[in-house]
Parts: sequence; structure tokens; C-alpha cells
Amino acid sequence: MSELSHQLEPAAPPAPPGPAARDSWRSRHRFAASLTRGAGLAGVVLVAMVCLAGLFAPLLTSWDPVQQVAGSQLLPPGAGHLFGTDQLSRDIAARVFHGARTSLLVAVIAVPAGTVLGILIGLLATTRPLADLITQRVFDVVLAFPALILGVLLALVAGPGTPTVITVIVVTEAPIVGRLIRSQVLRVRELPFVESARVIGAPGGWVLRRHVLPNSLEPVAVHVALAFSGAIFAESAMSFLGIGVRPPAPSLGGVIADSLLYIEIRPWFAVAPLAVVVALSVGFYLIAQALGKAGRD
Amino acid sequence: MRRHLLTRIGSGVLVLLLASIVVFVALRLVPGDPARVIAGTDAAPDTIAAVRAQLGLDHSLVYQYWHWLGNVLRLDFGTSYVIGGPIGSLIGHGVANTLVLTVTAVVVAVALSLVASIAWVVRPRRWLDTVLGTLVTVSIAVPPFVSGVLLVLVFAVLLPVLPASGIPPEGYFASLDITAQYLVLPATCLALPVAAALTRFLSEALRREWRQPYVLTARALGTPARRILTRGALRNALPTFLTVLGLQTGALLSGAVLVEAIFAWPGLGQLLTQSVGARDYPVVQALVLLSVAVFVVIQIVTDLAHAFLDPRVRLEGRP
Amino acid sequence: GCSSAVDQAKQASGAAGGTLVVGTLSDLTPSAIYSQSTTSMTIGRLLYDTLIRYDRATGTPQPAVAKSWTVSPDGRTVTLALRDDVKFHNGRPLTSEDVAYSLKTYASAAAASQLRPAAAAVTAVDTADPHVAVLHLAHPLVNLFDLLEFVLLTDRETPDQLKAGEQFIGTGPFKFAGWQRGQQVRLVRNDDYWNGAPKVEEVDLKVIPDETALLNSVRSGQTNVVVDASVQALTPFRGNDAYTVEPENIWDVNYYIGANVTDPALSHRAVRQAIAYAVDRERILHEVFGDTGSVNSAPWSPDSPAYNQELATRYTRDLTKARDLLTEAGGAPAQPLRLSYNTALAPAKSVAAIVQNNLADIGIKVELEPLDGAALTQTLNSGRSQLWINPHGFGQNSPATLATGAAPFKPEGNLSGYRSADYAALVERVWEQPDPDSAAAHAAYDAYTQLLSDEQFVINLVSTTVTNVYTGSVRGVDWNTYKYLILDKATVK
Amino acid sequence: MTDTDASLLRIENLAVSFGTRSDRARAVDGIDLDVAPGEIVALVGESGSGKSLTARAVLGLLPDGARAEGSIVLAGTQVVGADERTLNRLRGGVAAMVFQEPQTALNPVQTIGRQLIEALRLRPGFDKATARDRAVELLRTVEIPDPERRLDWYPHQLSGGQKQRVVIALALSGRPRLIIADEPTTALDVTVQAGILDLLRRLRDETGTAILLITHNLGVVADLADRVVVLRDGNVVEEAGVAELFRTPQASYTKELLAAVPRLSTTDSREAGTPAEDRVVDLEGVSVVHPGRGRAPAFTALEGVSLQLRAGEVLGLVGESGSGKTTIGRVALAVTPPTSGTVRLLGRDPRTLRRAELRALRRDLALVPQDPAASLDPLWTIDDCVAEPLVVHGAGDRARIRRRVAELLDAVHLPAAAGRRRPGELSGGQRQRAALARALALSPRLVVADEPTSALDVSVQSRILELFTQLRAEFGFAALFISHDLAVVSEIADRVALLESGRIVETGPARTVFGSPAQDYTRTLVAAVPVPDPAIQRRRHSPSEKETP
Ligand SMILES: Nc1ncnc2c1ncn2[C@@H]1O[C@H](COP(=O)(O)OP(=O)(O)OP(=O)(O)O)[C@@H](O)[C@H]1O
Ligand SMILES: Nc1ncnc2c1ncn2[C@@H]1O[C@H](COP(=O)(O)OP(=O)(O)OP(=O)(O)O)[C@@H](O)[C@H]1O
Ligand SMILES: [Mg+2]
Ligand SMILES: [Mg+2]
Repeated sequence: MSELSHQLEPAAPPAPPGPAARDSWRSRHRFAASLTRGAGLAGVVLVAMVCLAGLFAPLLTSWDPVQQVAGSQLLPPGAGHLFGTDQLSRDIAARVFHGARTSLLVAVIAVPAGTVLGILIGLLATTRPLADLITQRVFDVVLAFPALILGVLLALVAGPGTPTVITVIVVTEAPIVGRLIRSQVLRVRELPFVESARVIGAPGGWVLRRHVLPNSLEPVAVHVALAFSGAIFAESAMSFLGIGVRPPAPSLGGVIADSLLYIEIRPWFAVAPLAVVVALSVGFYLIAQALGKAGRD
Repeated sequence: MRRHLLTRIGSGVLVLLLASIVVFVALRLVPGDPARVIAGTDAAPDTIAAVRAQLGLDHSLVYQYWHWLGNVLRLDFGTSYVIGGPIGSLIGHGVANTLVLTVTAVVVAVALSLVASIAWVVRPRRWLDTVLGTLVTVSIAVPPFVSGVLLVLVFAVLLPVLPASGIPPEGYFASLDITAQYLVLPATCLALPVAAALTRFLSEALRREWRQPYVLTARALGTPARRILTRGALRNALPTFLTVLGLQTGALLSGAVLVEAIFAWPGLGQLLTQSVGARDYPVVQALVLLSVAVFVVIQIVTDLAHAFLDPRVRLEGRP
Repeated sequence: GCSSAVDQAKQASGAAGGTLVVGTLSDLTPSAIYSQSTTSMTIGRLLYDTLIRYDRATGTPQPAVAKSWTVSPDGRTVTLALRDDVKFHNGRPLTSEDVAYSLKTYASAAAASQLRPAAAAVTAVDTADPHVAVLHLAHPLVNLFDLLEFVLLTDRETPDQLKAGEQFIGTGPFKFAGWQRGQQVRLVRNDDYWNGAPKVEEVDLKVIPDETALLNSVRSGQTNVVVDASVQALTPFRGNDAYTVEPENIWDVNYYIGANVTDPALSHRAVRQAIAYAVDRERILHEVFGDTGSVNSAPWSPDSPAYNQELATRYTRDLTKARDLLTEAGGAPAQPLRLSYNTALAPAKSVAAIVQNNLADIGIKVELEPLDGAALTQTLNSGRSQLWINPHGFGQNSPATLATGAAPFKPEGNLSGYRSADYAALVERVWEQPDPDSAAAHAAYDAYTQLLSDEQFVINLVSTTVTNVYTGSVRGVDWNTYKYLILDKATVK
Repeated sequence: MTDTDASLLRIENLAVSFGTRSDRARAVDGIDLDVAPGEIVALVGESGSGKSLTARAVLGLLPDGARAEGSIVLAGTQVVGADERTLNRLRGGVAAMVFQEPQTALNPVQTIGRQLIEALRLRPGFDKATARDRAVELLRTVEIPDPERRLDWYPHQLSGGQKQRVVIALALSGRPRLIIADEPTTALDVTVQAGILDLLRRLRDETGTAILLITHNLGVVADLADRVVVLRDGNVVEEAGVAELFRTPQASYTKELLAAVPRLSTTDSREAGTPAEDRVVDLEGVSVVHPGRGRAPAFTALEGVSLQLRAGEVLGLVGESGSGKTTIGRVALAVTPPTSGTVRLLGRDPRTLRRAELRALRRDLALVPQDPAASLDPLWTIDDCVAEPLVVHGAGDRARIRRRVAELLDAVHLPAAAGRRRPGELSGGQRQRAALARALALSPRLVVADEPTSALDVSVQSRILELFTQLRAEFGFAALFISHDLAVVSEIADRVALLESGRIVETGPARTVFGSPAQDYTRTLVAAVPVPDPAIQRRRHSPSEKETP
């Protein structure tokens, strides 16, 4: 054997992170860059605005979100109350800003949790026929249940509240991601470049992590873009049905649900919470889209 | 292929069975007692006991399940605790209404998403991208209960051009234009989020196809872009599309619950919420079973469609 | 060439003498026909008759199927003379047997009727004369006429069909013509009605379970009448000539805070009184009920014989008194109290929020527990509840009806777990008054009300009523003292 | 159309650039080119010199992010900056294109018949039936056997060469006045290649179709072209009539190119390798049958193949497209298991190995895939693709691997900048070199090189082959060298095996087999190899020796 091949003996500690790490650095850079311009930036600005509003809610409005001031029911926006007051004489601005915290918290916990869970289970499904059979049937059962009914039943059993909302979103999110991942993996696994990685003797885990998974993530990324908006919607829908965040804690969905009864006579009641929900969903969407684009290029 | 189908059906039955157990147990874990609902708040304990006995709720859970399952296998879903009457006919009415609504919504959603995605991919203009993207997001971001309320307010109340709620009084086939007017608002409301989701996935899939070399071949032959997309690329993108559509059926049923309430559409969604509220066990069980069955069937159909659409699968039975 | 669905719907419901479309939130529950429920309130007096009818202005009983009656001096025998021209929808004439059957039905446990105790006090019915029913009572019944207005005369030959919702045979002004479950009930005019055929040919009950949708259906002309709309939703209808907004003047919707006296935190009377002093009833009345009704710290509606001005206004917001009472009881409960309410009742949600806020002012921490109707009932009956917001009824008639039949008040097994020999004796005393208007009776009512007022296991807040909306073309909608809809004389232009 | 201009296609000062305004890279930098009606112009040049981009620019089909400047006038219409509708009128009808990589040029879910018929129906005057007839005719023209039946086949049921022929048929469907053929015969074996070249010539002669031919095969150029344009680094370095160019090349690069052309050597001037005794590959009676699933009948891809490869030996595998060359390669890499027969790799039967052992075995095996475009992960940079085997087998730390990758890229003559791009951003030849670098990364003991130079220009090819030889000498790896280019095989292989329909029909030392073929089939093959000498080629085609002045 020549000297070159001697050099190549695995004397050094095996499998250094080498080029992969470099790649991830570069992609991180690319992803970060994609958020500093165009639509990505707009998304960041939108979400950041809502985040900041939630974070600095006490500075933006001096009211407590659950404080009721007798005699100031359904006041229009004005000096004392930025967005007016609600049917229980509470400051809408305070409720919206604090509600945004809740909605953000729900989205930021539930979606990644559901996605990761879905990816793990989806991958598990592709390993063995039996695992596939079981996970697929479990997914079927979960997916086949209308999500709302799942939510209603869960809320009835566990009681309403933020953890219930998060659980419902995770439980309904995971199977969708799992399905997507599974079908993508089955497809990508057959592509020539995956075979070419196997041919060089790459272990199964490596092939999965480095080739199959990254090339399978595109539809998942698209889905996740929607899922953030979906989570915010799910929270609102559950609050609308009275199974969301436990009152009197504010949540965007709760404020919207309250406002709908007055949509005609006090239209401004609905404006602020709806604007924030739309801003959040659009923001999340733009971010996810920008990241997706960055991942593709 | 046939063996594949048989295993799919087998697993479908398994799913139904699992789901039936889940719903049966979950319902009984939920606090609230149908007997109390029927007897009313003011009822005395002996009244409630009498009602419980009448409903057969005094037996053990296993016995109740076994008994119910046995009946279901004979296609007897029992009678509604609250509204009375055999569940078969109860659901029968709702099924037709929900079917009309959801199928219309699916058709609208599919049509909208096809048009939007093809336009989106064929003419990759920045402004169109942004406008469509934002529209798509907003229609996801604004939940049906909000869009529904707004739609009704504008089109049925402020400028009353469309009926606010309900189904055509003389049936769907008496006069198609009347039917259409009744359907417009609820179907739009139900279709929008589905259309938005489909558009996202479809346009993404089409864009991926658009980067394939065969598209270049077709373009080099002078094939107009729209034709390439509709003839070739769309078909390649269809499996993804179908999968997403299949998954959206669950969302559709959930959406139907909200939309039917807002538009007073007497379908299964309404029946379902009412029955959950009243702890009308047999009705909820039957409805969940039905929706699971629909889902299972859709999955099998999607599967077959997949196989049919991809010759590599059809001819060689690869996954 | 395109016809408008909007115009079509308006025409169908607005035709002269034509169809009256009543929108309702929930569908029929046939088995609930014997209790005061949505079912009995919508179809009870349309399909069936009652023996007497209260004149709501004076509170005196008027003849209906019973054209006259005599009560024996000991109050234990009641002789009802029945009209001889009353026929069931299937043509069978109504006899005293039917009266006996109906009373017996209401006395059974399965009927789940709130007036079951009163019906059970009827020990026997003498049916020797088909047109005279002689009721033998176990004891004098102060709420006899409450019972006679409550009991619907149902057909004794088809109880099973009634339970299954297949046949609704009565003697009432309308005949059952079909039920699409979950959607609508069709009733047609009974041309042979003994009191003269109604004006409208048909009444349709449309089930629209969402409140906003229900009200929109009136506005888009798809329904003519909506019964029991929440005050918040009514604003757009007010001051609009196209609609009539009419509160039913039966002030028997009494929102109260229930307190579980078996719970250590609430077992001390002073705590409950402190709560009663802490709540801002005026605000609740104004903000939640739009000033429809009155603040009330007693269960009686202003036209009830038991109404007592002093006790009705005994508790008004007074934080000093409330705090003093709390101190007397050893301070506010250490743990937050659970306040349950029914999420399906929009007012309950708001009342709960206000109560939570009010109680915070005296240092009582409250956690809201939103539950759906079924779960709330379960919680209340389980004895695990602490505080809850709910409405109770039956404050409008004889106090005995409430005291014996309403779940929060029953001497045995009430929702608060309140038990005392005094209380049971007082209820007995109220119930067995032979003459509801006698001084003795009034003394008994006052004693009973005083006890309730002192004990505060039911902390009454406001008395309000149900509000209906009609399109401008509708006239003559009426109801009985239990809010059973009466359309005998209703018209729709 | 009546263009006063004599040329059908006139390209003036064409530049194609990539990237943003600030970070602009010019891939094509001021090319001038003319094609007259009925003329065959060959575009040759270094891989990555901008041939494909020029061709795509003519039809307005540049990849995303590319920008064309300058002027391209096609049949009197300006193409640069034209809108889609104008372009669509030109595409297919005036000019058609045959793309470089046939594997993916067809829609996988449509039958080839449908794709042909669709293309035909874009033209006026075709209804379904006539389009179908014409489609059959076109398939027959490109020598697809049994065309009526093949109409209903899907692309994946065809061999690479067959696919390429379908792509050519597609290009012909609109009876274009100009065919732009980007490496049209890359994937074809010489006999089919000869057929295609005949076909193109016939087209020109009979219908006056002009052809812009992009190829690196100077034999093909000599065979077909009237005029030759030589590109390098996005510039035209020389342009001349074919005979003149071959006779008296002016530019030094042209000279270099011509010198590098491999010739089918039939005289045994080189000493035969001295193969060691240990067998790297040992196939014994191997058959591979693709089971017929669904409606597809079972297909025997290999039948009773026995083959030995000793360490350090290069076995050339030749044979027509679809004869099973790739399949043998896959068997030898333990990717495709044989249906029957035994396989021993480095003395071990891969079927008896456990997973870890198989992985260890794979360290010593390497593949240069036939289709590098699909074999490189589209999300990875070239650097990472090349480094992957090193990382997987833990061959040193980060810095060392990086150094090694740089060495490898340099060895295959890829610029370091290419390493930071993704496969989609490279030219076909660059991708192929990247694949080669990746295969050689671990100094394997067996290399299966499946058409490793098919997309390379001759100068790079010769350097690559040199490198290959050199590395072989250094590491002593054995190689299964699959190629349809008999000249290349004759240069590099110690022995050749000739495949026909899954069977080995002739085997022996390269010079012997090509010099004195024993089989008719071999003789046909050898005769079909185009010689890089226009004079000889012309004589071969025209018995009347009608020479162009
Ligand atoms: N999408 C792209 N992005 C960036 N650079 C590209 C892209 N496509 C091609 N290039 C670069 O443009 C140059 C010319 O590419 P082109 O495909 O025209 O080469 P070629 O002459 O056809 O080579 P070959 O003979 O190898 O096919 C190459 O250096 C290539 O790396
Ligand atoms: N999965 C498969 N199912 C059925 N037939 C197949 C399959 N893969 C390859 N074949 C057939 O096996 C035969 C040999 O294929 P192979 O790829 O080995 O040809 P090749 O000699 O490499 O041809 P080319 O020079 O065109 O690449 C071909 O006829 C091909 O159609
Ligand atoms: Mg090229
Ligand atoms: Mg091959």
C-alpha cells in the first residue's frame, strides 16, 4: 500500500464532524441571511413586533389584562384604552398583548414538538414493516378523528387550559408530519444518490441523517410554515368553543371569540385581536417560506 | 396489487376497531352523564337511576362495548339517547347535507388551488408570489368562525344577497341556482383553509417538477408552460396532492363542525357537537366511526390512485 | 332568469296566513316533554293543552280544558269539570281518564318533572264521569294550579311513540306533521281546535344551534321568531322597525351563585354572606343583562306571592360588611375557590368573570372552571363543587313549586348539600297551605325566604327573563307562566 | 419565412452570466457563431466552457439565475429578451434540442408514445390517429425496435440509449429547421451512435435541416460536421471548416485537443499488465432476472456471466446499450444480488456478510456512476460529496480531509471554486469528474467506472485517463471500465469483455479483440467507431467520394 493510503487509516478518532459541520455552518449562515432581506425580513418584523408587544405589554398599556373597571364596558378606542374595552370592562389592548404571549407560547411549543415527534415516528415507520404497520394504524386513528372532536374530548377529560391546547396540536400535528416524512423517505431512499452513499459503505444512520432526511424535509417545511398559522388558529378555535385557554387568562382566540358577538355594533373590538392573529400567521409564514427558499438554493 | 388492497382493507378494519375502542372509552371518561342530561338538572337521584337503567348504562363497560359492537356489526347503531329515533336514519339526513357541503368545498378548494398554483408557478413574478402567498396565509390565519361571521354579516345581513343559513328549503335538486346560493357562503368558508393548504403543497410540488429536466425537454419543443404543467407536471405532483387532500379530510370534518354551526347547516358536524354536549354516546360513537370509516376509505383510494398514477408502481408494484 | 334564495325564503315565511318559522337553539328531546325544558317550552303548548291557564296579569287561574273547578274546604279534594269538546288529534275525545293518566305520568320518576312532588301528592283521580275528574290529594297543595298549568295532557295510548319521537298526539292547536331530526319540526293547524283554529296554517321549528346564526336567520328573513336570545346579541335589532324585541315578562330566570355548604371553605354562613355582600349585582344587571330585569337577593320574581321587597334588596354591594363577615368567619379561604359555570350559557360566563373580580376585592381568590352543561350537572350532583353560577327557575309562581321541585332548593339532596330540620319543616309548611293567598300562607313564605336569605347557600343575583325577537310581520305571540310558547292567536303578515 | 440573412442562426457577442449584480460570474463571454440553413456546425471545447449554455440560450432556456446579453437571431427573430410566446413559436418548430442527459429528459409517468403524440399535436395538422402513426414512424426513424408496442412503454422500461433515441425522436417531431444536439450520442454505443449520426446526416441531406452539434467526440465531429467552432473558457478560440481544422489547427488549444484524441489502437504496443493472482471479482454463472411485476414480463438482464478480475487489472466492458454493462457493475458492487450464480468480491461472498462486514467491504469498492447528475446529493456541495467517503470511514481529521478533497479535485482537474457549488450548478463534465474524485477518495481496490468519461472533452478525458492509469499503477486497484467508446477502452483496458443481450460474447486482451475480432458483432462495433479524420469518415459514408471543397 502506498503512503497516501496509510495516511488514510483511521488512526485519528473516527467520524469527525468535518465537512458536515462546515456545511451546517454555511447553511446556518444562509438561513440567517435569508431572514435579513425581502419577505423573510418582513416576516421577522411582523413576528418580532408581536413578540415585543407581548414582552413589553406592561409598558404599552398600564392595564392589567384581567382587571375590570366597573362602568367602562365596551368603550371605543380612545385615550384611556388604546383599543377600547371589552364586554367585561377590561382593556382590550392589555388582553390582546398578553393574549399574544399565550398564542405565541402555544405555537412555539406545540409546532416544534409535534414536528419533531412526527419526524421521529415517521422515521421509525420506515425501519421495519411491523413498525410501519403499527405507526400507520395509530396515525390513522388519530387523523381519522376530527381534530376538533379530539380537542373537545381531551378538553372535557383533562379540563381546558394551555396544556390541553398544546397537547391537541401536538397530537394532531405529529401524524401529519409523520406521514409526510414517511412517504418522502420511501421515495428519496430509492434515489440514485442514496444508493451511491450506501455503495461507499456509509452506515444506515449516516445515510438517513445526511441524505435521506434533508432531501425529505421540503414538504415538511412547507407544512410547518402552515402549522404555525394553524396552531394559532387551533388555539382560537378551541377558545371559541370554550375549551381553550382557561378564562379569565387572555388569549387571542378568546378575545376574538368575545368580539364576534359585537362585530356589528362594536366592530373595533375585533380589529386588534384579528390584526395580531393575521400578523402572526403571515409573519410565521413568510419566515418559513424564506427559510424554505434558502434551504433549496 | 390485490394482495396490497386486501392488507389495506384489513388494516382499515383494525383502525376502525381501535377507533371504536378509543371513542367508547374516551366518552365514558368525559365527565357528564347522559342520564342526567336527559333527566335535567332538577331531577332526583332515583329519576336518574331509572333513566340509566333504561339506557342500559348500568351494565359493565365491557358488556356495553361488546353489546354495542355486536349490534354495530349487524349495522344497528342503536337509538339516540336524547333526540330519540334510530341513529341510522338520524345520520342519514346529516350525511347527505354534510356530503353536499364538504364535496362542494373540496371541489372549490381543488379548483382554487389548481388555478392558483399553476398561475403561481407558470408566472413566477415577485408580486404575484407575495400577493398569493399572503392571501393563502390570511385564509389560513383567519379561522372559519371568523371568516364565516364576516361573510354572513356582509352578504346576508348588510347587503342581503345570499341566505344567511340553512339548506335549500325544497331540497338540493329543486332549483340548482337556489342551491348554489345556499352553498356559496358555507362552502367558501370551509374551502378556504383547505384550498390554501393545497395551494401551498401543490405549488411547491409543481415548482419541484418544474426544475426537472423533462420539463426542459418539453419546453424546448415549444410546449406552452401551462400545458406542461397540466399534462405532465401536474400528474407527477398529484401523489403529493392526493396525500395532502386525503389528510385534509380530517380537517374538513373539523371545519364542518364550525362551519355548520355558523351557517346552521344541519349536517353531521352539528349533530356531533350536539351529541357530545348531551353525552349522547351512541350518536357520537356512530359518528366517529363513520368519520373514521370515511377516512380509511379515502386513504385506500388515495393509495390506489397513487399506484394508478405512477406507472413505476402500477407496473412493478414498487411502493 | 336567476331566482334569489333570499326573496324565496322571505316569501315562504311571510305569506298571509302562512307559515310561522320559529328558530330555536336546540332540537326536541321527546323524553324531556314532561319537565320544563326547551322541548316543552317550544312544542308543549302548541301540541298539547293544560287544564287551566294563569292570567299572567293577575296571577289567577283561568279555565282551559277544565272549564271550572271546586276545591274542598280541607283542600284535599279537587273537582275539575272538563270541556266535552276537546278531542285528540287522532279524533279521540278527551276524558277524565286522560287527566288521570297525565297526572300519573308526571308523578313517575322517569318523567323527570320538576312538579313531580306536586303530582305525586295526587293520590287518586276519580274518573267515574268522563267529563269530571276528581283529584284526591295527600295534603293541601298550595301550588295546585301551578301543577294544573304545568301538566300537558298527552295521549295515553301512544306514550312509547312519544318517547321515540314518532307521534306527538295531543289536543292542542297544532298537529304534529313531521320531524327531521336535528333540522326542523313541522306542525300544522288543528282546524278542530276547541278554542278556535289558530290563524297560521303551519308552524315550523328550525333548529339553529349557534346563537349568532340563529339571530342572523331572523335578519335574513329565514325565521320569524327567535325565542330566548341573549341580550348582547340583541343590540342590532333594537330601534329597528323591522323587528320586535320583546322580553317575556316572566321574571323567573334567576342567576345565582351556588355554594356547597359541605365544603369546609364554605361551611361557615358568614363566608357565604360575605360573598353575597361582595358581588356587584347592579353591574351584573347592567353589563350582562342590559338592565333587563332587576337585582334580587331572593329567589322570587317580583310578581310571585312570596316576593318580599326587603329581602330582595337585603344584599347590596358593601365591601365593609363583607370584610367584617369574613373576619368573623376567620378570614378568607386559604385556597382559591373553584367557580364553575356552563360554557354554553353566555351570561353565566360573564357573571362568573364579574363575580371573580368582585370577590378578589375582599380577598377571596377564585379560579374559574368552565364546564359544558353535562359536566356541570355532574359536578353539581357529585358534591365536589364549591361555587357555581347557574340560573334557576320557578321563582314566578307559588313558592312551593320552587321549594319542592327546583334542584338548588329541595330540602332533600339540594345542590348545596344544605340540610336542616328547620328548613324541611318550613318547606312542608309552605307546601301544605290550603289557601295560597291567606295571611298564614304569606307568613310561611316570609319565614322560608328569611331562612334562605340568612343561610345564603343560594346567593341570588338578578331576576331576568327570556327575550324574543320577531320580524315585524309577526303578531300575537304569547306564552304561559312556564314560558311555553302559545301561538293560538299569532299571525304573520 | 424569408430572411434576407443567409444564416439560420446568428449569435453575436453572446454573454451568459450568473449571480447577482455585485457577484457576477460570466460563464459565456462573447461568443459569435453562425449556422447557415442545411449546415452542420460542431461546437467543441473543454468541458465547462459554455457549450450547453450557448445552446440553451438559443432557445431561451437558460437555467434560473442566468442572464443572456448580446444577440441571438434565430430565423430572423431576436431571441435574447424575447417573451415566452415568441420563444414557443420558435421552439420545436424552428429549432429543437436534444439534451445532454437523457436519463431524466423524459417524463417518468407518461408513456413515450404519449409524450411523442403530445409534441406532435402541438403542430398543426395532427389529430390523434395521424399523430400516433407519425410517432411510430419517428420511433422507427431512430431505430427503436418494435415501435408500435414501445409506444405504450414508460421511460423507465427503456435502456439509456433507447431513451436518448426517444429524445431525438421528440426533437424531430416538429420538423425543425435547426436541431441543437447537446452530446446526442453520449449514452449510445458505437453502433447506435453510427446509426444516429447517419440519421442526422440524412436529415440534413434530405430535408436541409441545419444542425448545431455539441460534442467532445472528435470522431463524431469528423464524421458529421461541416464547420467546427472551438470554445474555451466561454470564448471562441478557433473556427474553421472541418477538414481544415483537422489538417491545420491554428490555436494551441485545438492542437492540444486533437492530440488528445484516443484512437482505437489495434496494434499491441503496450506491455500487458501483470495481474496478480488474487481475484478481486469473481463472477460464476451469474444471471440477473428482473422479475416481471404487474403487467411487465420478467426480463433477463444477465445470463450466465462468468468473469474474473484480478487485482490491478482493468477489464473493459463494452457492448450495445441495454446489453447489461451497468448490471454487471452493480453485481460487482454487491448492489444488485444475482438471481443465480455466485459472486465473490475480494474473496468473500457478499450475501454471507453481516452489515458491518459489508460496510467494511464497501470501503474497498467504488463506483463512478453512469449518471452523476442523479448520483450526487443535490443538497450537498461538491466538496462534501467528495469528502463523504473519507468522513464515513473516518479517514483523518477535518483539516486532513479538506486537504485530501482539494488534492482529489485537483487530480480530476476541477477548479477549487467548483467544490463549493452544488451538483446542479456544474456542467455535465464537471459533475462526472466530481463523481470520479469521490470514487477515488478512499483508494479502493475495485473501481467500477460506468462511462466515466462520456461527458468529458477529449483533452480532459485524456488527462483523466492518464490519472486513472497513474492511480491504478499507484494503488493497484482493479477496474471494471464500462464504456461504449471503444477507443478509450482500447487505450485503458488490459482485457475486454463484449456483451450482447446479457451474455459475454467475446473476451480477451483489448488489442486482440479489437485488432482481430472473432465475432461478427465485434466486427460491426469496431467498424462503427468514427475515426477522428474527416477525410476517412467521408470516404466511409460516400462510395462516390463526394468531397466538399
Ligand atoms: N446553474 C448554474 N449556476 C452557476 N454556474 C453554472 C450553472 N450552470 C452552469 N454553470 C457554469 O457555467 C459554465 C458553463 O457550463 P456549460 O454547461 O455550458 O458547460 P459545457 O461546455 O456544456 O460543459 P460540458 O461539456 O461538461 O457539458 C460551467 O463552468 C458551469 O459550472
Ligand atoms: N429494474 C429493472 N427492471 C426491468 N428491467 C431492467 C431493470 N433495470 C435494467 N433493466 C433492463 O436490463 C437491461 C440491461 O440494463 P443495463 O442498465 O445493464 O444496460 P447497459 O448495458 O448499462 O446500457 P446503457 O449503455 O444504455 O447504459 C436493459 O435492457 C434494461 O432495460
Ligand atoms: Mg454541457
Ligand atoms: Mg448503463
